[in-house]
Amino acid sequence: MSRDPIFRPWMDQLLKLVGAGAAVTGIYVVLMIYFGFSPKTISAGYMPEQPVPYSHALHVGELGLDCRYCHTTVESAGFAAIPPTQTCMNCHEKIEPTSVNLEPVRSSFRTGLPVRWIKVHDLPDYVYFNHSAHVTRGVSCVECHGRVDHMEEVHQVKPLSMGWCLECHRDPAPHLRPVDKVTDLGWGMERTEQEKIDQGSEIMKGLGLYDESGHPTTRMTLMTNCSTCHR
Amino acid sequence: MKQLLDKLSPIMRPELTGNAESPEIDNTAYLPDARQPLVTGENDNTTITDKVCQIVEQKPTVGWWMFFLLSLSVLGLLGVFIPFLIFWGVGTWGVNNPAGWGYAIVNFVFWVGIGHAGTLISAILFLFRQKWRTSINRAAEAMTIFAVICAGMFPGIHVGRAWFAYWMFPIPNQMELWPNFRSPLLWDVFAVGTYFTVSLLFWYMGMIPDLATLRDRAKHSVRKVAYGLLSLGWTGSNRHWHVYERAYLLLAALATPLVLSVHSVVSFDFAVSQVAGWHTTIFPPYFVAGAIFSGFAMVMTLLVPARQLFGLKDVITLKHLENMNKIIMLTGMLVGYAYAQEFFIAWYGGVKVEKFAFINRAFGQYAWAYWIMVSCNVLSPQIFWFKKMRTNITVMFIVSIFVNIGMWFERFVITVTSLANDYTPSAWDYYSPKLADVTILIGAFGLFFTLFALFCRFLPFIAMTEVRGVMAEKARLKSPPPQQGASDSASEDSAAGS
Amino acid sequence: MSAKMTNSQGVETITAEGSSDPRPVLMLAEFETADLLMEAATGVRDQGFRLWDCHTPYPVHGLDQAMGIRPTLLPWLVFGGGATGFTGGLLMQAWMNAVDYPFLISGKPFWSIPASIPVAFELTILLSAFGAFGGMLLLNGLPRFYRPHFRSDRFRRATADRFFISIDGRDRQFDVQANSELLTGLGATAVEVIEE
Amino acid sequence: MSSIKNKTGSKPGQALWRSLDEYADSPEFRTLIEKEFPNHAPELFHSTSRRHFLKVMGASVALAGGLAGCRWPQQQILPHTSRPEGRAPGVPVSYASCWEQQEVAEGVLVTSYDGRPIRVDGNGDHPFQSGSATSQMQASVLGLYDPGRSSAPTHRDGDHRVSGSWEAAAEMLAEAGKSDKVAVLAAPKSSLALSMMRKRLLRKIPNSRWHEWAPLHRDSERQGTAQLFGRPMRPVADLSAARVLVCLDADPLMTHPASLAHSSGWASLRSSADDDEPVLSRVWAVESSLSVTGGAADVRIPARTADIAGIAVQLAAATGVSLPSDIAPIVSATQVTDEQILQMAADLKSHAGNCLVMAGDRQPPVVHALAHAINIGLGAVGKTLRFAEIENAERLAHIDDIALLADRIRAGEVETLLILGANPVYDAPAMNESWQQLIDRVPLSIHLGEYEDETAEVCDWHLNGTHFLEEWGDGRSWDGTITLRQPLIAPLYDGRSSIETLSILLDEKPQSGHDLVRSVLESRAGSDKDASWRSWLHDGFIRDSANAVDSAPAIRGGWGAAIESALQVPEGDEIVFLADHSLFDGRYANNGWLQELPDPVTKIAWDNCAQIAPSKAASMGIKTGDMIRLSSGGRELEMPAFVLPCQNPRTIGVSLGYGRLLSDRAAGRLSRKPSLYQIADGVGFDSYQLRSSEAVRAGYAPVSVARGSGTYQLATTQDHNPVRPEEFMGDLEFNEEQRRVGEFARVVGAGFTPDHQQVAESVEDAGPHHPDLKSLWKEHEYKSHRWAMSIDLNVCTGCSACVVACQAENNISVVGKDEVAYGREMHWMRIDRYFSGEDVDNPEVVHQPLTCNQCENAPCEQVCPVAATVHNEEGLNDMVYNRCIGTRYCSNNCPYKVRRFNYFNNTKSPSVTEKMGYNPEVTIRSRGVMEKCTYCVQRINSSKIRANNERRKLTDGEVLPACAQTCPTNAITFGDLADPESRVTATQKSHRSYKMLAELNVKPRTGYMAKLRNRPDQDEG
Repeated sequence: MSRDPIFRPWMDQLLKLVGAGAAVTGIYVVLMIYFGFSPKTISAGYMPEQPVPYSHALHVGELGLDCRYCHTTVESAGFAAIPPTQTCMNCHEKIEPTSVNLEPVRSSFRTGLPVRWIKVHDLPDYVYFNHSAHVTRGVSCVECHGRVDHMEEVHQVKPLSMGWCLECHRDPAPHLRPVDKVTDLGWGMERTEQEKIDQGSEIMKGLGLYDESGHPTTRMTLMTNCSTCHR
Repeated sequence: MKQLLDKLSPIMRPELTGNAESPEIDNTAYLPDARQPLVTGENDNTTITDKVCQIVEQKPTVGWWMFFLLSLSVLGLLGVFIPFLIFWGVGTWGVNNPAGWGYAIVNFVFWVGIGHAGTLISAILFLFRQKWRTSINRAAEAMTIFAVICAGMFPGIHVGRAWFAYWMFPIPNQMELWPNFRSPLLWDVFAVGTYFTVSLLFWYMGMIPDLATLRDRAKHSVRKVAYGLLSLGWTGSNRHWHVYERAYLLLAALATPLVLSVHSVVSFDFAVSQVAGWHTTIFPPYFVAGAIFSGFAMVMTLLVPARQLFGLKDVITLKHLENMNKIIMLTGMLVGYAYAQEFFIAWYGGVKVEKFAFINRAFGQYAWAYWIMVSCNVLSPQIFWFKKMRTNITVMFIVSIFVNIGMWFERFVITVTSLANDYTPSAWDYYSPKLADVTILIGAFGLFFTLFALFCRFLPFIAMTEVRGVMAEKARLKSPPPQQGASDSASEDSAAGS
Repeated sequence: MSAKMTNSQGVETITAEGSSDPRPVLMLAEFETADLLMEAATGVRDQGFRLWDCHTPYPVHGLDQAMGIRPTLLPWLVFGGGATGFTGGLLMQAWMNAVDYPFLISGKPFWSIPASIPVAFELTILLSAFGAFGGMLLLNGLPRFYRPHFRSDRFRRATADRFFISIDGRDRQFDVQANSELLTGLGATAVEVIEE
Repeated sequence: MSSIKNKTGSKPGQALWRSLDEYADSPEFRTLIEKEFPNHAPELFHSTSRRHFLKVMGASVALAGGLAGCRWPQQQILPHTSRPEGRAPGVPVSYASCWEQQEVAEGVLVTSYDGRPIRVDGNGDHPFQSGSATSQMQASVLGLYDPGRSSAPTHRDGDHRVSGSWEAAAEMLAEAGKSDKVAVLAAPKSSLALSMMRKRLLRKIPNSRWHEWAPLHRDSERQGTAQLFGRPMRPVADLSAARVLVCLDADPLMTHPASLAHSSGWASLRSSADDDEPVLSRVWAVESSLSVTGGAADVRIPARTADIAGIAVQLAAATGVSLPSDIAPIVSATQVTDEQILQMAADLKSHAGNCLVMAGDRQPPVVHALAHAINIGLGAVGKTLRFAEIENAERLAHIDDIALLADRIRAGEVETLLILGANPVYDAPAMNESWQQLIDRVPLSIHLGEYEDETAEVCDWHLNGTHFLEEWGDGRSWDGTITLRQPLIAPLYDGRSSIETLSILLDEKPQSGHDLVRSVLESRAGSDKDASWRSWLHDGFIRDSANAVDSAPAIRGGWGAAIESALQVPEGDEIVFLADHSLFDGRYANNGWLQELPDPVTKIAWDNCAQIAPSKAASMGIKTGDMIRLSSGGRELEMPAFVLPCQNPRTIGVSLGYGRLLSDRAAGRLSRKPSLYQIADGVGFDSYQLRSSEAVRAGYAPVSVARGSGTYQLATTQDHNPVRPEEFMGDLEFNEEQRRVGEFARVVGAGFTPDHQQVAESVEDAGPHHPDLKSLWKEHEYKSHRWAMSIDLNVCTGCSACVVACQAENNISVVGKDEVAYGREMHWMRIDRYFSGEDVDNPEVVHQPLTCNQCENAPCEQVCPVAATVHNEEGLNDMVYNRCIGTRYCSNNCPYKVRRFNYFNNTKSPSVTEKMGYNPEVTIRSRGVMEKCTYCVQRINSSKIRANNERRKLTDGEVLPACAQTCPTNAITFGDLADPESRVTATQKSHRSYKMLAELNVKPRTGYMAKLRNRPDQDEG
């Protein structure tokens, strides 16, 4: 006696294909989540539109203003203060006094209402980053903010993710430079990795993060302790 | 009980062909020169296959629907209260400071415990060549899976921020943080996860040939396809059987230490901590014994009605039930010994705080729970000393219920009493559950029974293949062999036993 | 629907519809009991067939010897899985907790074997189990949903209460005439040929 | 937000404008703790930029675009238009100001963060006090941001209240100023500016009169000194010299207005028990209800408040004070034995000069007279006590003053009643008719206050007042030092201070508070007025401005005349009305921190209760939580009983300040603020209803106690079940507790000159005996700082200032009565209060502050599956909120049970103002997260960063946790064990030092120093 088999030969092939397809999709989805949600994708490149099209490229890059001219508190305080309107007007009362772009600034100066800047480098609230603690140790602005002196509009370059912070907190040496060069964003670009490390190691010793023989000290381990950034 | 079931049977049971209405046959008597059959009545491959398959093939009966819908509605409680819990926070539970753990953990341990009998019956009894397992292992394994599902639910919802529970898995992430492998909770994640996966494989693999049977009997095309897919194109080829049996043996060999490890690890949640009353080296064996104890009790609770309702009296025979009762009594006494031992050590160890912890258990603010536990777990199984009792359906059913209750309270006593009065008296408090605790406790049973109902309905309730194997021997053993031959034949038959 | 005809020896031939030149791909012989099958299997083996098989509703004890099946290498797969699990487990923990981001926890050492045993153990079991299950599928070539056997209605009972011997059409000694005689001789109650 | 902008007004608001707005943005941002980041992956390719990524996975542009779009809410930065000198964003600044209670000002240092005051601490430079603060001072900052404060003037319109504007109010006031027959009912203030305004008012308006009323005052002290010296004087005590201190119903360490000075003085002497020539003081407390001083006392003698006069007489006689001959001292009624009194007297005499007797403000004037007679007789004056002159000596006693006002109202002599901060409808005894009726009789009644309270309800006008952090002002500290008050923030609700309001009433051109204060102090300025004004503001006080002291006040003859009457006391039970340790007289009722603060004595939060002695309760079959009916002089009140060991069996103690009714209850009254902000509403029981004028005069009232109906749930943070041991625990638990208390809070009996060796031994013996603690592995060695704390039980009074300080510093949320009752209070620091001893009516009390011990082998860490709590290299037990998933396992495994879990989202929707109060240095915890004491790691870190920036080492004492900073008795020492010179190293080496639960080998960093109790039987020889 005969019967109909439930499945035909070709179905086996089909099922194999379906299986393979499912596997591929699975991998694809995983990769998407893996990279799609990475801070490198979500955060890096964030460039909100500011009320005033202030160009760092012009002021810092070309006119050569020092970062600290505006961000005065960066060496003394946790926040690198956004300059008060006064600071802008110091020059712009004379320079470009009629520019349309500068209207928000002038009106702020008239009314006393602040300019509403949009925060670009925006860390989560449970992270306590202190500018002075980094700048006075020889971590340059460029390490986190990139070549702001080349930016027409400021945007986020680094992911500012925890993993990214740890990179440096685990091995600061290559990221350090003499304190007086901190705001010189272009400084030492030509150095080789090895030079960076050597130079950094010296600074590390100065900071007591390395002992004389160049081995990390306890203060170094402290830098990866939770309470260093989270309270 | 029995009478009640008999009355119910007509509506509950599908119209079975063959000798479904078989009477209760006592195959528990000891025969000096032969072995009691493991399958009673006039059964052969054909009838067995029919009996088992009909459960699945018949239209669902009123009884099944009643049972299923009831379980489903109870399951609804979970549907309501878990979102409620996630939305408002674990404060909707009764947990507080100092009792940071309450029903959730109690239920977790309880269900994991239940989940032990299945794999134990399948794996350990398999390795020990206990052929009487064949009739009950399928249902027991199913029970395991469902129990572990219930258990697995709790750690997930008991944490304060369930949406971050995945941090317990070592997944690469932007924080470059990893879980803390020193934490018993993490061991739990791996142990229970592994246990669930392996039990699932073990269960499914055992079912493949039976699914093939269902496939070949299937009339309805959907069923044809479904069972066709599930049975992976099994043809009963002996070359396949050869690999299959080896694989099954190895899985059993792996599952056995696994079973023991899982509840040991669960017990570490308590033993590794330093709360007086938790910090005890006796916990791993004690918990394992308890788990087997409660597991068998739950199997009993499920099988006694099932064999009646599905007309499987002569497959799941009195002998099976009696054996299980023996194990329940044994493990019950093991647990009792552990209780006693805890007190002895507390006294002998001379740590005042621990001494207090145990005296407080028995006579403190939670004494009531303690004595419920003792009477259910230690006293009630003692009745099985009498053969009359351990072969009495009603009695064994009631006892099994008692044991379930008792074992839930064991976990309650361990978890709550130790926390509520620990080191600093100023923090002492009384833990009492809130509505959400109770509803989720009940809801978990809803989940369990719903799954079990579906299992009875759609999957082979008995491992037919294995029963056939057992009967093959029965056929061969028709003529009583020489005395010592019994044991030989036992050993040599064994391979076919699965 | 497939066509069906019976030849002189009472050997049924089942032909798949739509096959241009139907060739026999499989011969099925049905036996009443396991014992009959066992003898028949020995017979077939002695004839020196290669591509043949027995089909039983439950693993029949001793049939392997009767068919002369060589032991499987499954255990090695399982062992491989286990070994991977154990070493992988230990290494993972060591790397994550002691190398990549060491935390000072309860004043305990960053790395100690005892704390790592449970996880390593569970992973051992897990991967061994995968080895066992996956190996079984692999070695048995499962899942494979279509087989010529399923064209035979008799063969339904192979998973319930009947015993079959199947000879593959590609076997060197395959010959409808001779083989069917052989099998009936060995006590087959019925012989079928599947054509495609 | 905009609402705030309007409220803060334009001009003065400018400076804080920015901070307000920026801050208002951040809380949404804070809630992201809950959202956090999605699970990011570590980079796979280096330099993966968004563009690069899109290249890599071309197919997913859309998706990636979508992802890139999903970003947490944007945050704005609003810089100043021109930044004030020396103000850097995010850098806290401190300003000196003053806080006042009971007519006594305390200098405070207020920490302001971007223009928002967030902390109030003591002003260490102030001549009369240390840098510490009371719980009420600490909590005052929350009062500033209380959204329940009244936010605009309102006036009655028919039977409605409509909210008006200050413009309208100003017109009304100006009108009122023109009428004569003005009466002012003011809460007494020590402010010079206010008294100047008073004088101006009385001068300008002929028939006007100035009345003062405070429910809790020190009139009997004024009268007592008046009896003795002919004029009221203020006794300024110096406890640092009082080797024997006898408190007759006095509570110098807590409810006394100079408690801070007293505490530090008492503690400094107490600590000299550790010197090379050890000296241990002894405190005798004779009191009816357990006070904080009583708890700290070496000998505590329960007695009826009424009987203490008799005891005082006996004591005076025994110490050789010449009394009118016809007085036969009678103390038969008291259960105080003559021996005890003679012992006291002997002690006093043997320490003549270094002793002090203090009388409480509940005692009749004559007791004060007697006390000071004793002091003078024993030569205490000049050593432990000095008598200072005080202003407006002619002032009537409050109760007479307010009675007079009532009469004048009835006589129709008051057309305009201006109430400045007083709340008679709630807290004044009725004068034949209720104060509601009395005020209704007045044609125009005006109320100025921070809250639209019971009195505001019935007044024609309510004017919203200022919080002390919003106003200019001044005050005099207990010794009279002039202390200045400057605003830290522009009035949030545009309120006006009392002096400004009066100026509106009196002047054509109203003056600002600044000008008024400055004008009244001008006379004291040196040549350069601006310079001295600036220096005063900087210091917060004016040097050498204390009141004159009469070194040898002459005792007036016949002062003892009143003794006879004082001894005529009724028999039977009495009720005494206590200043609440948190709410004082009820003024802080709407302050969540103080409401939730467990009472130092009863450990009850969110309620007051009738304290009743165990024996009394037992005889009546009353349990804690049972309602009892108290009837006194025809007044009745049902309250929950609280069985309190140490309570005198024939005294019922009831604290005042509860049962407030602030929410909109008047029919059709306009509601501007949801009454959910009126947290005080209906909390506890209004015990003022029982307090008659006689009670106010006598300090107690006869009462009859009966069983009430039903029971009541009291929320306690300790002994979560009823307190009386036999009730809440079987003997089993009770004995166990007693056993452990001995180990946890070790108490050593010692004499006046304790023997270090002997003390060390008994401290050792008190601990559990355990095998020496070994480690199975090489333990981690800490090469950096090793932060540690030690807590000296010998000086801890349990005042709970540290608890509130911690709450303020660490943004600890308030959870409310129900959750507290459920055992879910969030305080990181708790103070365990233990009773020990046989006599359940008068056991000994010991307080043990308990917070995270920062164990080196912290049991909490190993059990956390996600490493959310780990150790750092300085030995701190870090708690990482944003990593916590809330398994609560750590809390289970903590033997001290000091971890706190957010069972609900306690910070879900804080009002805009509440958000301003948060400390931005500490993360706000979300729901489902564990939290605990961190040794104020934020302070440690900022100090370290500061030091490192300056390339220098941290100095000892530079880092101070909030609790240590505020402790009035300096019981808490904090520092670095790695520094052999640090104070904490010394204290942990001390012979009194021990570790709690050390037997578990958890190696706690926090150490305790055993309490020494100078019991009479310990006297050597």
